[in-house]
Formats: sequence, structure tokens, C-alpha cells
Amino acid sequence: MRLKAQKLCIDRGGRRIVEGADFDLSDGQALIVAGPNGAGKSTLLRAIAGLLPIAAGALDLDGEAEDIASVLHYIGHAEGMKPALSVGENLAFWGAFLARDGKRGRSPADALGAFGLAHVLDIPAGYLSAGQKRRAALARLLVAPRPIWLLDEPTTALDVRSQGALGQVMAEHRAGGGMIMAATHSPLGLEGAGELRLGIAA
Amino acid sequence: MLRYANPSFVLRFVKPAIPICAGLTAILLAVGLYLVFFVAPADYQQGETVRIMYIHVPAAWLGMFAYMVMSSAALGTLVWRHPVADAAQKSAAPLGAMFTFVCLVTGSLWGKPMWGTYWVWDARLTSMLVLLLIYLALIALWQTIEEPQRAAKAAAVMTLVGLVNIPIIKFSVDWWNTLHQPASVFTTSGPAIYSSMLWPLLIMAVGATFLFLTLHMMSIRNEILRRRLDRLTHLAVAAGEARGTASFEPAR
Amino acid sequence: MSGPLSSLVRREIAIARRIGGGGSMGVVFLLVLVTIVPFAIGPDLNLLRRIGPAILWIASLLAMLLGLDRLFQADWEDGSLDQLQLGATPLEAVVFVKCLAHWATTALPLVVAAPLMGLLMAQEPESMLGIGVSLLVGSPAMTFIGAVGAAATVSLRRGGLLMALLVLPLCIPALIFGVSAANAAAGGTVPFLTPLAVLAALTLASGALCPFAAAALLRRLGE
Amino acid sequence: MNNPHTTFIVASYAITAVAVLGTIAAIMLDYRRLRRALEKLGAPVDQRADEG
Repeated sequence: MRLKAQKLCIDRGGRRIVEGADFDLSDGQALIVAGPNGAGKSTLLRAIAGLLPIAAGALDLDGEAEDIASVLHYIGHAEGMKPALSVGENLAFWGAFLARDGKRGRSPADALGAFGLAHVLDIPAGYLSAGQKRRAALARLLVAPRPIWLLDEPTTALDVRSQGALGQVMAEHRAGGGMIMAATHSPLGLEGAGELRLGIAA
Repeated sequence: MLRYANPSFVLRFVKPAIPICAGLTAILLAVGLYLVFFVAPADYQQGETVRIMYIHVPAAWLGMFAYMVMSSAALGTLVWRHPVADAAQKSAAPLGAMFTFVCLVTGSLWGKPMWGTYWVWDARLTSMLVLLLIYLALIALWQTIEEPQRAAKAAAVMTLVGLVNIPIIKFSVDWWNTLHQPASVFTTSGPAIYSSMLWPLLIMAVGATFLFLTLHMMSIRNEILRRRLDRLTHLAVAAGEARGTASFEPAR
Repeated sequence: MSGPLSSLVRREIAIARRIGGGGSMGVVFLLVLVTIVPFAIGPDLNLLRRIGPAILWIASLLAMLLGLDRLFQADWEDGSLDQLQLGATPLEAVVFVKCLAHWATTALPLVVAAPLMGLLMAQEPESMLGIGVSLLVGSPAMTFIGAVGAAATVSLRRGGLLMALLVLPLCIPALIFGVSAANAAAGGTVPFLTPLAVLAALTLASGALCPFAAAALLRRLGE
Repeated sequence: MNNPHTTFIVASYAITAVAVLGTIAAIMLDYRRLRRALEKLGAPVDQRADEG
């Protein structure tokens, strides 16, 4: 599987945020999207996920430009958890909803265990701290198998131990042929990762 | 007084008090119902339907009594900011709403033979309907605000604002009622109360009051346990973190 | 195996039940509106009997709109709206399912409560039945049309008020045929089924079209 | 006592009974649910567990 972008231009709020971004990602590879705040890291990831319109340029997956969104995970700043439902119920829902042609990923308990959250399976998501909510959102990566991972500053609110767990999960994903694009400031320990530097559009 | 009002003391005090109250309620209501159906005379005008009075009138009194309890608990919340007062306030609202609803339904059924329809916008019944709306609004307020302290304070202030407004509402509804000369003049106070009717009514009223007290204590206990459960869940989530190192299963 | 849409229905119902406020709040709002009218117009039963169906329909419409502005707002706030666009199922189907779940948890209680409140308006049993049936048939239309308004105003400050302004004019046909159906049931020249059939057509049409409009508004919403 | 008014008397007592018994049942069910949840979290219900 190969995700290619040529001269991507993305507008947001009426302003040109991303100008001429190029990248080429295939199985097992990782790409760090770097740049100062406001350089459009989040904007780029949201556009790839189909959550923002692409102003110009081309984005295709193995030559196809259609429904790229259904083969990727997008972990943004909001965790997508309903406070009234338990963490397990939330993840079970996303596992069923984001499943591709019926293929289910790991069980919510298993996915939460990978991020040290096994103890909150039956606790309403509203009780979780910011760091826990972040890890619960990351657990979504495991409940529905999807090859491309778009991670927007995944390490915010994570302690060192959780960052280690994330590193391990990402390494396994790449070993299994998955691809990762991560917008981040802190080093993620993704060895052999390419870098896409976004400057402030002149 | 404060030292005695902490939740754990209330839980221990309530444990024996509930069965006693429940027993008293059962006895009083049993005696009352017996008197109502087998001793009290029928009314020369309304005939048998006057027997509805024996639940309609106590329900009305309890609807208002519950609001008084809620208002004093609201004072407890605002003045002493005490969790037990919050619990007492929150648990009184559904009970007050229930009694007011019963008062309205029985009033409507009692009036049907006289009015020909189930509802006439009679001054007293309409005021009780407005009281029910106030109760339902306060219950909705409790359901909407998650954070306990804020919910308690908001409900307390609204309850007291409501308390001040109830007499004003009563007065304006009466004025509205007389202004429009309703189709048929009918007062639900019913016939003059003879002593043979008074006793059953008083016994039923006291029985209903004990019913309210029993249910109120049970509800307060529930609220205290609910808050304790909420706190312990937070602790469990945090505790899980502390011993988290052990629970990081290697990602298989 | 629970497919994506059936799990979405289960999630929506579970949330509504867990929070519990949604349905009952609408009914209480309906009761408040119905109670206020006689205070303004006066307790004259004959007058109230005539305008009963209209008051109950207007109050139900407003109560339904009250619950609708949270339809997408909650999902937008906690990030679910993004994830719902990543699923294999089209966003239109997601919107349709959310509308049905919202209708079941918010509109159905109103459809049951409104006829009972007909008692306050001195309604005869046939008229109460007419109100119930016409609301049952017409309420989905209002939910679907309201969903478009909710999608248009998600993430906006004071979105609820703006949504009501957008949606109320669009609900006028449903209101007209709904009230005439209810009045027809209470006795009158118009046969009951004629306005009801038009109302059913409105519901089916809005059910078919509105999810596309709402999905178009929600897709690529961006911040 | 089976004159036409009986239905109204029976109806009002029946509705009152439903309302009262429903409230009692709701409170008791809530109590049982809370006890079970607390025991699951390992907190004995009556023991002086908090500072009040």
C-alpha cells in the first residue's frame, strides 16, 4: 500500500495554511510532520483524513483518490469518548463502527491493557483524567485494524511509561506493514522515519 | 449539630429508623384505609366519591410539606454547605412531585362526576399543577448539572426563589380564576368536615407524612451512597494509575 | 455480528438511557407550554377545546426542536463527529440512524404525552387519539428537518436559537397538515386520512432527503 | 357500593397505589444497585469510610 501526495495545498478559515506539501509513504514506513505551531501540521493530517477539503494538489492511495478515509485512523486532540458510557463500551462501539469489511481488531480490554488502562474498562469515560483519555483514544488504534495511522501530537498528556507503550505499539504496527504519519514536537522514537517540515506559508 | 450531620452518622442513624418508620406508615395507612372504607359516612351530596378526599387532601398537604422540607434543606446547603443537606434537598423533589401528581390525578377523578370533564381550571388544582411544574424543573436541574456542589447550590437558590413565588402564584391564579368566572363554581374543599370524616382524614394524613419521611430517609441514604460511589470510582481510576506499572501488559 | 449501524443505534439509545434527561425534559417542556396557554386565554373550556389540538401541536414542535440542537453538537465537542466520517458506512446512513435514535428517545415520549395533556384542554378521547396519531406520523418529519438545522448550526455559539429560526418555517407544512388531521379526528368536515396521508408523505420525503443535506453540512466541517 | 362513581374511587386509589409503590420500588432498586456497585469497588456500605 502506498500513500502519495503531490503539491498538496490546504486552506482553513479562508487562509492558505499548507502550501505544496509532498510525501510518499509505503508499507512499514513512518513520517514525522514537523514545524512550528500554526505551520499546518494538524491541518495536513485532517485533510488526509478527509476531514478538511484539499484546495489543490493530489493525494492518492495506490493510485486511487477515493475513500482514503476508510483505511486510516485519525487520532486528534478530542478523544471521541462519550462520558456517560464506560470506556469499554466506547471502544466496543468504535471497534464495530470502524471495522473494515467485518474484520474486528483486539478486544477493548486487550487494547486498553496495551496502554495500562485495563482497570478502567467498566468505568464511565467521564471519570478519566486527560492523560487517561488520551491513552483510551490511542487504544482505538487497536480495536479496529487499519493500515494507516495519522497521529496528531500523540504524546501530549502522556507520561514516560505511556510514551514507551505507544512506541511499542507503533513499532508493532510498522512491523506488520502499517504506516504512520505523526505530527509531533517531542521525539517519538520512530527509527528510520522520514520528515516532512512545514514552514509558515510565506 | 454539625458534628452529627456527617454522612456516616446519618447512614448509621437511618439504618434502624427506616424500618420503624415503614412499620408506622403501614399501620397508620392500614387503620386509615379501614376507617375510610368501612366507617366514614358517604357525603349527602357527592355520595361515595367523597372517599377520594382521603387521599386527595393528604397528597396536597404532602406536596406542599415536601417543598417546605426541600426549602429548609436548601437553606442547609446555602448556609452550612453540607452534603447531607444537598442529599435531603435532592431526594425531596421526586417525592414532592409524586405527591403533587397524585393530588392532581385524584382531584381530577374526584371532580369528574361534578364537572362532567376530567379537568376544570379550578384555582386550587391549577396552583398544584404549577407546583408540579416547579418540582419537575428542579428535578431536571438536578439531572443536568453533573458536578454535585454546583448542582446543589443552583437547586438550593432556585428552590428558595420558588418558595417566595409560591404565594404570589397562588394569589395570581386565584385572581385569574375569579376574573374569568369559570363555567361551574366548584370548590374541592368539599362539604363541611364532620368529626366522623375528620379522624380518617387525619390518620391518612399522618400516615402519608410518615410515608414521606420513610421514603425521604431511604432516598437520602441512596444519595449519600451515590456520592460515595462517585468518589470511590475516582479513587479507583487514580489508584489504577499508581499500580499501573504492573498492569502494562506487553502488547502481544 | 453487530454491524456498524446497529452498534450506532445501540450507542445512541444507551447514551439517552444513561443520561435520562433527554426524553423527560421534552415532556416537561410540553407540559409547561400547555399549562401556560389557559393562563393567557382564560379557563373557558369551550375555547380551549377548539384550540387544543393546535396548542398541543405547536408545543410538541417546540419541545422537539428543544432537544434537537444537541443532536450533533455533543459529537462535535467530543471528537466523535470526526470518527463517524472515517467509518466504512456513508455519513448519510449515520445521520439517518442518529435521527431515528433521537426520534425514539425524544419525540416518542412527546407522542405519548401530548394526547394525555389533551385532558388539560378538555379534549374528547377521539381528539386525543387524533393528536397522538398525527404526532406519531408527523414527528419524524420534524426530526429530520430539524436535523438539517442542527447540522447547519453545529459548533456555532447560540446554535440552538439559530436552528429554531432556520427550521420552524420548514416545519410549517407538517404543522398545517398535522393540526388539520388532529382537528379532523375531533370531528369536522375534513376526513381524517386525507391530511394524515399528506403528513406521511412529508415524513417519507424528509426522511429520504434531509440526511443527504445534513451529511453534506457535516462533512469536512473542519474547526 | 357499585354505583357509577365506584369506578372513579377505584381508579384514583389504583393510580395512587401505582405511584406510591412505583416510587418505593424505584428507591429500593436504586439502593440495591448502589450497594452492588460499592461492593464491587470493595467498599463496605455501612462502615465509616469517609470523613463526612
